[in-house]
Amino acid sequence: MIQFQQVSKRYPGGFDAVKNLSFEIQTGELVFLAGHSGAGKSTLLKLIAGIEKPSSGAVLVNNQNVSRLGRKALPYVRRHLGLIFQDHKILYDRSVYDNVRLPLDIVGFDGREVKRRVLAALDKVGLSGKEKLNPVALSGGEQQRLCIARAVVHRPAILLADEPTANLDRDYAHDILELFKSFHQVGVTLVISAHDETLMADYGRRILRLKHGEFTA
Amino acid sequence: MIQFQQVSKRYPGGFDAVKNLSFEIQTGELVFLAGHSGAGKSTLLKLIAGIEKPSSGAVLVNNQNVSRLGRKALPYVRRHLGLIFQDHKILYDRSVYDNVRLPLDIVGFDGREVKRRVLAALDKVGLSGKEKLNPVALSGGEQQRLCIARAVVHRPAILLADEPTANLDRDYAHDILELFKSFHQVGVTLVISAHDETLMADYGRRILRLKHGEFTA
Amino acid sequence: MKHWIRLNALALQRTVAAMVRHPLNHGLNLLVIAIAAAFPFGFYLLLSSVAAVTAQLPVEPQISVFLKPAAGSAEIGGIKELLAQDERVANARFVAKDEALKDLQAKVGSDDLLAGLTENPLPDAFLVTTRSDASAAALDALKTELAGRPGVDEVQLDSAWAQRLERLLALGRGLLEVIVVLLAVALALITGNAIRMQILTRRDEIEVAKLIGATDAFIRRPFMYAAAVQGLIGGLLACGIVVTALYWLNPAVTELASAYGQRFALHLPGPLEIGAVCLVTTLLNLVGAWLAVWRHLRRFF
Amino acid sequence: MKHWIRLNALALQRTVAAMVRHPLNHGLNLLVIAIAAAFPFGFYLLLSSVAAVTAQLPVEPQISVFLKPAAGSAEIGGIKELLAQDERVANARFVAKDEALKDLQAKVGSDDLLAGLTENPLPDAFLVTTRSDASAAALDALKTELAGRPGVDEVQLDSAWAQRLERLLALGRGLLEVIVVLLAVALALITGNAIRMQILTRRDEIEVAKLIGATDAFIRRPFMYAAAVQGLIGGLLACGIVVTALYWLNPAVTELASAYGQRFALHLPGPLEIGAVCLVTTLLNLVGAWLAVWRHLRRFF
Ligand SMILES: Nc1ncnc2c1ncn2[C@@H]1O[C@H](COP(=O)(O)OP(=O)(O)OP(=O)(O)O)[C@@H](O)[C@H]1O
Ligand SMILES: Nc1ncnc2c1ncn2[C@@H]1O[C@H](COP(=O)(O)OP(=O)(O)OP(=O)(O)O)[C@@H](O)[C@H]1O
Ligand SMILES: [Mg+2]
Ligand SMILES: [Mg+2]
Repeated sequence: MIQFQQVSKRYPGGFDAVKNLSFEIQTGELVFLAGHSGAGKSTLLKLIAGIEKPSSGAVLVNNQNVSRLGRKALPYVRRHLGLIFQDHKILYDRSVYDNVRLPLDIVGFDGREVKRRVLAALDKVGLSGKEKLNPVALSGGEQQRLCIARAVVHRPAILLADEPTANLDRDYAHDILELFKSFHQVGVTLVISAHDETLMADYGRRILRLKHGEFTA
Repeated sequence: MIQFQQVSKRYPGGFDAVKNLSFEIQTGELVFLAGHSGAGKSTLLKLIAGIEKPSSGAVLVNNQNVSRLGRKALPYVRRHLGLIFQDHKILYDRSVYDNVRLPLDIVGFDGREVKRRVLAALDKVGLSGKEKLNPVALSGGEQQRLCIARAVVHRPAILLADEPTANLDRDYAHDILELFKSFHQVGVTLVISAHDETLMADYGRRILRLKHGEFTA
Repeated sequence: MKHWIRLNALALQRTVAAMVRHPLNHGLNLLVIAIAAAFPFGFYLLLSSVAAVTAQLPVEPQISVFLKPAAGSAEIGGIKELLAQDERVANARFVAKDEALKDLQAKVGSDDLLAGLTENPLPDAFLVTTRSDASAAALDALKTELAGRPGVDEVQLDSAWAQRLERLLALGRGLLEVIVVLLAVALALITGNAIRMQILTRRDEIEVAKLIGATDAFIRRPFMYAAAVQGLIGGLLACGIVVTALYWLNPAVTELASAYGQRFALHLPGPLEIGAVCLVTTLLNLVGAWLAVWRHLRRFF
Repeated sequence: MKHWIRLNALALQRTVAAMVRHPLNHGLNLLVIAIAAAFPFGFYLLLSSVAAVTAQLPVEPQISVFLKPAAGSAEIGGIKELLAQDERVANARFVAKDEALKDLQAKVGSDDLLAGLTENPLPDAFLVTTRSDASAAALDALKTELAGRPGVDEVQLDSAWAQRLERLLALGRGLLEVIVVLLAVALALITGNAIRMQILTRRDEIEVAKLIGATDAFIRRPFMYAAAVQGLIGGLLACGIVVTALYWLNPAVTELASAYGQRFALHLPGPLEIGAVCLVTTLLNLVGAWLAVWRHLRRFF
């Protein structure tokens, strides 16, 4: 599903965030991404989504070389992804409901289907009843759950989550990880970054450990 | 230093985020604020900074009733505070250096002093050498440390930190808490919210535990 | 196809909703666009009104043939026949001296100075309009020929009047060009600015949409609709301003013109002209929007 | 105080730096402001040029006294004396018939139609300008009195010409008012928009600054400087546009006027007028900026 072939990423300043990484993630796998702050976790996820282009090597998603795709083709690849950003990227000029419906609008779902899916997604993350609020009225943790709802509402084949539990207390974090597990069980491929290894340990899945842009054992 | 007198906060939607809280924080205290997501931690910190006004009761900072201060007076109170926001509020249109200097510009420090203080603050949070970068070039954890640098650069008497370690791995989190401890030692009053109680336990200070807007034992 | 229509309907619906939600900001923008469009349009109408009047005036070189007071009807008839046959002549008109006096009075503006005249001092004359393609040499030959006829007192080749009018109109057209260029630039910039402002207020939305799989067309669509609506309403408002101004000006202009013995009023714009103005403002807006969105989208993958 | 100066110097310095950093955006804004300001200014100069010419023309009611061809020098002298003494008369000028013919020829534009004249058909005349404060009844009495004098053929009370000119000028002034109002509105909106756009690009900065203790004055300062600089440069550019346009128009206008026997050129703006334009654009910009910042700041505590 996702394949890195000797991928390096050097940012404009000259800093190598990711160094010569090669690995493969199978369809339906659940992979954790661990590492210290600045290890390159976000960079790796951005490379998968085509938000950053590798300086060398190739990133394949569904056997398509993401880094080679043009402006026209890239959006259609991204529609198969669900992205949870570390900095949330919530839109504060519209309601919770309208934030979550965005991926459906882009694809062009019709009205009734949109409503059904959005409410279902909000329910899954424990935000039902808050759909009419403005996101500023949500607490930090609620905002993080809103991001998760937006990432899963269009039922993506791949879910990339960048520190989805950073702002959540342990109970909620476990709820969210259980939710991710349920996605895993219906065949979604998941890559989840987190700095809290204790959470990952509880789930005992494959863990990719990054240190200064390289894998450690 | 900080005094809550039967403070309640009802948000426009009718939700009571904080219910009838009374407590006092002495000058030079280090207080942790714990509680589940949505418990009212951020609301409590915003009430101290005058960003939200209480629906009833009084919030006193330095014996001034913050909720009664007008547009003219409030800025001068805020200059004694250092604020770390849960959503960072970093400015992406300027360098790391210019982000950190903002509080000094507002007060009107002169050039050399500005430079000295900014570099010292960046050094304290482990960002020296990155001052010329744009904040987008920082990882999530680095951005969080940038926020801390901005909050302490003007040496506030009170530091209000909303989940300052959410995006940090354990090692960095401890470094930051050590930094806060050093502020505590020079007499700064600190209120730090966090959902990770294990961190607080390590430091064994006073902990205010919130649950649905009320204190629990 | 159905999907594409739904996407477009949604975009249009949101555009209108946004306008209704922020009536002040959008209204002010529309007003600026309308004002910028009203000026060249109004000036164009003014010029075309004047041009319509001057079209009735001779623009081709004219020859005045003044007859001797003693010229009899036989001589006059001879000249008339000659002029009717000559291929260099487009049109010849006999102006009796009474008619000439009336013309002169109208030209001078009132009967002030001529009131002292006891008898008509003007001669009978032929006013000959030559073909506009006749060469200067041919006209000179015609002049000499006419001067030799019996009963003719003097022949004048007169193209000064025509030249002056031409110059005046050319000046007006030059001015129109300057105004049109200046205000077209201003209009493009203003509409571009309005769209840039909308982009700024929605830059987060654009970024997120791009990141989660929106095509450039999807992002561009609402801005294009906003621009089209803005251009159309702006154009209509511009026409409204112009029509109001003309209604307000016309009585004064008519009165003034009639004082000079002219029947003249400024044209009101016809549906074709209104359509053209709306088309131009809409197109300018669309171009501005396209450029603004393009400039913004370039930054993202 | 020193502190205040430092804050202001910093704000100004950043304003200029921002302009230099985004020359295109700021340049385009300046151009729009300049164009909007250039129109009323140019039209005002045009009108004041015309007004200067018309000031030389008689605006007071005029009486024309046409003499009989047979009137002798004694009779003429008598009338002259009478007119010199009459207190209703501001000025009386004797126009010999040769002079009158020359005037008429100049008015008609060329010697076309008059060329056929064998002798001067015009009478001698007095052109009498009355005091502008004389009542209509007094003028009528004067007219009757003059008509009774020996040697006088006809007396005409003529204020039509003056009225017409007055009307033309009034029309021009009315038009100027409309243009000034329209473009002042446009200018205020455009500058307000420019500032609103700057606010939008810096809304995050404003929010953060407000949260960490900036006063409203601190936040407003850079926008006010930007507005002032923008207004000043916009005003200067507007003057530049107008001067260029006048330089370009003036030869044609002069040539045209001289063809009609008039000496006339459009005034170039003086330093005082340029200063006034810059002052107005700067003030308008400052007001627009103040309003835009105020509207934005209201949202925050
Ligand atoms: N756009 C950029 N330009 C330059 N350097 C960058 C850019 N983005 C990231 N970096 C650098 O690359 C390194 C890795 O960044 P990345 O965001 O991948 O870290 P991370 O593992 O996600 O850390 P965190 O846990 O703090 O989010 C960091 O040191 C950062 O400074
Ligand atoms: N502006 C607002 N309008 C309406 N409701 C609000 C507003 N801000 C917060 N709330 C509500 O108040 C409750 C408490 O919010 P608060 O941000 O204080 O929680 P928190 O303890 O900081 O949670 P977290 O750990 O998730 O950040 C939440 O349920 C939230 O929905
Ligand atoms: Mg990261
Ligand atoms: Mg919070």
